[in-house]
Amino acid sequence: MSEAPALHSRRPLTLRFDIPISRTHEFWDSLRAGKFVTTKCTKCGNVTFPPQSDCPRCMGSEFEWVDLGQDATLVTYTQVMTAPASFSAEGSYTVAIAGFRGGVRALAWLEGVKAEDARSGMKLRVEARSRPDGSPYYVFVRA
Amino acid sequence: MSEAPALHSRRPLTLRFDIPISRTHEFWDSLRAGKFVTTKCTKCGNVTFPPQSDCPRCMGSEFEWVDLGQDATLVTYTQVMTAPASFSAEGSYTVAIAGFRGGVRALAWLEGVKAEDARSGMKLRVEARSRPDGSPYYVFVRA
Amino acid sequence: MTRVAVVGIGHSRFGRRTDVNIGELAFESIKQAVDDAGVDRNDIGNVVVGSAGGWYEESLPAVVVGEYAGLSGAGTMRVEAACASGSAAVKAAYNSILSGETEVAMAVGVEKMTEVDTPTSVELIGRAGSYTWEFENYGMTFPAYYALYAVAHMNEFGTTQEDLSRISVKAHKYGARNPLAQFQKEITLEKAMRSQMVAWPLKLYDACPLSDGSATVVLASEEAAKRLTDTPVWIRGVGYSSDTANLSRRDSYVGLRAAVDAAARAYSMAKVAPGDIDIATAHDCFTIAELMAYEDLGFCKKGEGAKMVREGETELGGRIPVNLDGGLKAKGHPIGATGVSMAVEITKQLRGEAGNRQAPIKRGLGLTHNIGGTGHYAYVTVYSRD
Amino acid sequence: MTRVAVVGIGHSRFGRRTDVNIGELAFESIKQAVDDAGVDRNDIGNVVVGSAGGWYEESLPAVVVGEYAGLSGAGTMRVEAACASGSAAVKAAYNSILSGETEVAMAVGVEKMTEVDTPTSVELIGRAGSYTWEFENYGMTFPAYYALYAVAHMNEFGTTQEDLSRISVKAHKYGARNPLAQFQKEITLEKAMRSQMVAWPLKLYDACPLSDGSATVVLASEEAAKRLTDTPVWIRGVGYSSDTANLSRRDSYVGLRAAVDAAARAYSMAKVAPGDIDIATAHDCFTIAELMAYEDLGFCKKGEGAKMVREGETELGGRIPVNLDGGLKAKGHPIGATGVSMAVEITKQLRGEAGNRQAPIKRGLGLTHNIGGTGHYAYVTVYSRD
Ligand SMILES: [Zn+2]
Ligand SMILES: [Zn+2]
Repeated sequence: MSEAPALHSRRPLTLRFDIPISRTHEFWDSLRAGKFVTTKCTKCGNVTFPPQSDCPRCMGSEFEWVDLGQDATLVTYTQVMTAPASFSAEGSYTVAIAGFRGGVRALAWLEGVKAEDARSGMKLRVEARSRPDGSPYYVFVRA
Repeated sequence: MSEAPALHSRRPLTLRFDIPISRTHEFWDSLRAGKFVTTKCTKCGNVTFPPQSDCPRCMGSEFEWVDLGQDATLVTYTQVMTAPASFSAEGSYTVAIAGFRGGVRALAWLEGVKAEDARSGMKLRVEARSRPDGSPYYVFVRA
Repeated sequence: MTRVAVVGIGHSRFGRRTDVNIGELAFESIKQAVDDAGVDRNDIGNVVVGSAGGWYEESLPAVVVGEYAGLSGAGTMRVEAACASGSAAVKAAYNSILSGETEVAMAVGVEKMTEVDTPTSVELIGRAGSYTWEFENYGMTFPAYYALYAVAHMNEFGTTQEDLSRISVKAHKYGARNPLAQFQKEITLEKAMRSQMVAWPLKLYDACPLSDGSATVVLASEEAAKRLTDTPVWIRGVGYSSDTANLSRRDSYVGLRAAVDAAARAYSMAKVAPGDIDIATAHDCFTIAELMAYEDLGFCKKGEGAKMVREGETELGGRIPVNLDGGLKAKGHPIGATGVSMAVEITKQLRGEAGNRQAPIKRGLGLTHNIGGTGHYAYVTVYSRD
Repeated sequence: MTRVAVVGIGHSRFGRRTDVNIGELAFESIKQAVDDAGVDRNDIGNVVVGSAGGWYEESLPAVVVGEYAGLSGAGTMRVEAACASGSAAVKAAYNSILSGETEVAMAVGVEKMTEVDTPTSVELIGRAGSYTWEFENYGMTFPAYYALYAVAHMNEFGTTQEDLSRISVKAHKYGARNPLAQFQKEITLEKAMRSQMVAWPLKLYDACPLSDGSATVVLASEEAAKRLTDTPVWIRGVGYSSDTANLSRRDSYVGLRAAVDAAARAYSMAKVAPGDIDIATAHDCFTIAELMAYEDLGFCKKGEGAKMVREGETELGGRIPVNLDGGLKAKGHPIGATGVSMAVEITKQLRGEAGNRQAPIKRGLGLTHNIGGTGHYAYVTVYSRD
């Protein structure tokens, strides 16, 4: 089908967000130091991941940071073959959801494992990484 | 106030739209030829601007093109001093709504007239312009 | 309290509609629905527009569509429940009648996804989860989210890639009977199985396409419905629920809790059981989603979805035919239009107007199952001929 | 049919809230509203989120906010009616109670406009009209749209720039009494008059700022309200209307037809007249908008808005006090939050809890006037103590 007549907009819209992390920047600070931490409500003891400065269970707003350790167990996984525009330089990547002791889970890349070779229940370790610009993120690797 | 900690997204989202004009491209074609036309419903005679291939009055979908002529009368106006991001290169511009014979109105830049010097009821003429890339648009000028 | 009926339906052709802008596209189904209902537009007190937006130029679509179709002046708003925006629009229109606000209301679902390029569409959909925790660093896509469910389901219940491909074959089989579908060609199991992997183990033929399209329903109170039509289709049960934005926080990955909740509410309100349903649409944005829907809706037990597929129970002639319009897979999935499109299809089926894809209607009951995101939203609605 | 009351209110601080993300910001008002209502979150059957979005990272805000505040599982959807999104959320929550769907519902309005830079915010707002015909080639901004009305009003009725500046001075006067307002400092007429021109003849001090903020109301059926609170504030009249996306198609430029329609419907439903209102909020995204609101709401005749300003009739102590919370101008205008914020303010006023900005309450009637876009949407709501 030949392309139909169109008005090709000459007004591109570019959005780049500055997302506030004042309440939970300790997570990223700890990650830089190699620790994987999250929030625990001081009122009801609820531990959440991602970290939240307010408790979704009791609505309390006092919390402490707890260390989740490095050990995690693979729950489910996939491998992205068709990436979004802003990840076009990343090639194909495996993504996993893994659980920590205490029950909370996190989603991250699973480095060095193709999805076909992954198995649910596989023992993993969470590790800190940083982008060329220094910004921190975390990945799972085989334990 | 110093900037609070933020996650500065590294994933800019850029949107640029291709807007279909199959049904009404004759408007832009005519404009290139210096004519300012719009649609008239063949069923109920309703003339609309902007042009529509379906009639908002009787819901008929048959229409013909009618020439609105060049003459227009200034209804209201303003001058944009703080422009949106995608117009940052345009400086300040006067915008007008003006009426054509038969009653339809259009919004466009009013060239060569500062808002302070404009007067409602002023006689205007609509003229075709084109961007450096050749895309057509229209402006009002003093008659 | 009054009952509410669908009294008019309209549906555009779905597909890559580079021939129309958002107003023109919405008009196609609005015009049909107004004609079908035989209603004066001035009597429509409320026009609810379901659209997710972002991939087309207009940011106030309800207003743009209203102007184009001569509906300016009606009460209006846009609703968004991701891929269930259309069902949210139907529900909002339904509520506005039940609450006595108006006798006649309209729900329009419309989306134009092809005004940006494909990687940008993939990006926009991928961002619709937990942006900060699952997109910014990990570039999740929609196929990838559903693949996490597919893998868990396969691991727990032995569901296979072939089972999923069979659902795709079924979609195309019925899409070929729907003149408004994006894909109207049957496919072989082999073709589905051999298609390109997009998020392992989901392939191109496990995934619905990017689509443009619109669908519209006109709803009316009992009194107005009796005046307007001899074939009202009643909304008998509306169930809806929601779940977390972060997939890492979900209870399980073998079903959608929000869908189970929404179904329970809809069945309870309609006082019907899953086995009473003559015809259903299920939200098959991915084949695994349709398979989980069978289970979440109670059409079979958890884990037995693949068995239903293998035994053809959701085919025309099977125990509960599902997606005889081709589903999202073959009909197309213009995000905001899909829920309304489902309402249109079930209305056609219950009216007996579905032609060569008509299901046998015994109890006069139909169901729509419409999921927003990856179970972020769920809307289940039960329709009835009586 | 039951009546519906506001039984709980919450309101974040408005302003440049770079200290919180969208979930944290919404939580601030949700928590207050839940506490104020004394309601169990499990009893809230429907959570409607009003947010225009685009300037913050999350594209399914209803789900993100629900997860953060422990509301996942409730029915939910996002509604958008541009700058009237908050009022549309209140109306949708109200409808869900009237329709018997739930006894208790919540409307959350939330917006984060400062995660992108200012030119990008200006761009996003400017695009919210008719993109193709008024933005793509002409770069319209929101101040420019309202300036077209201001010029017409000045030309027809002799309204002056000074009249408009007086409205700004009034906004700041009462903003200084609102600890949650973005600007809490009084200003002089001279300062307003000398501020930078943004779209002739509108100046910086004619315009509301870009803001972050959230507001929440909990609504309940008559029966639930009586159980939950001794100070219910009843929703007595809900009026809404819409107009064209293209400004070139409007009937006139000296008032908003949609606002006039919405007001007529709200007054008629509530069986009250403009003169019965003790306290109102008017949508003063620009000073000219507040002035036209006086006229469109029938507080004075068309063309006499400036006279009301000059004579102080909308000040505290005047005939009909308007925007004693500082209005959008001084309180701030986080798009989706504004309509809910208005509902919160009127509830406070009718409860007698507005402190040093408390209006005298004689008939127990308050009104909110919330405009989406430049009159693209209008929502007018009448609240009552009895
Ligand atoms: Zn807690
Ligand atoms: Zn006509």
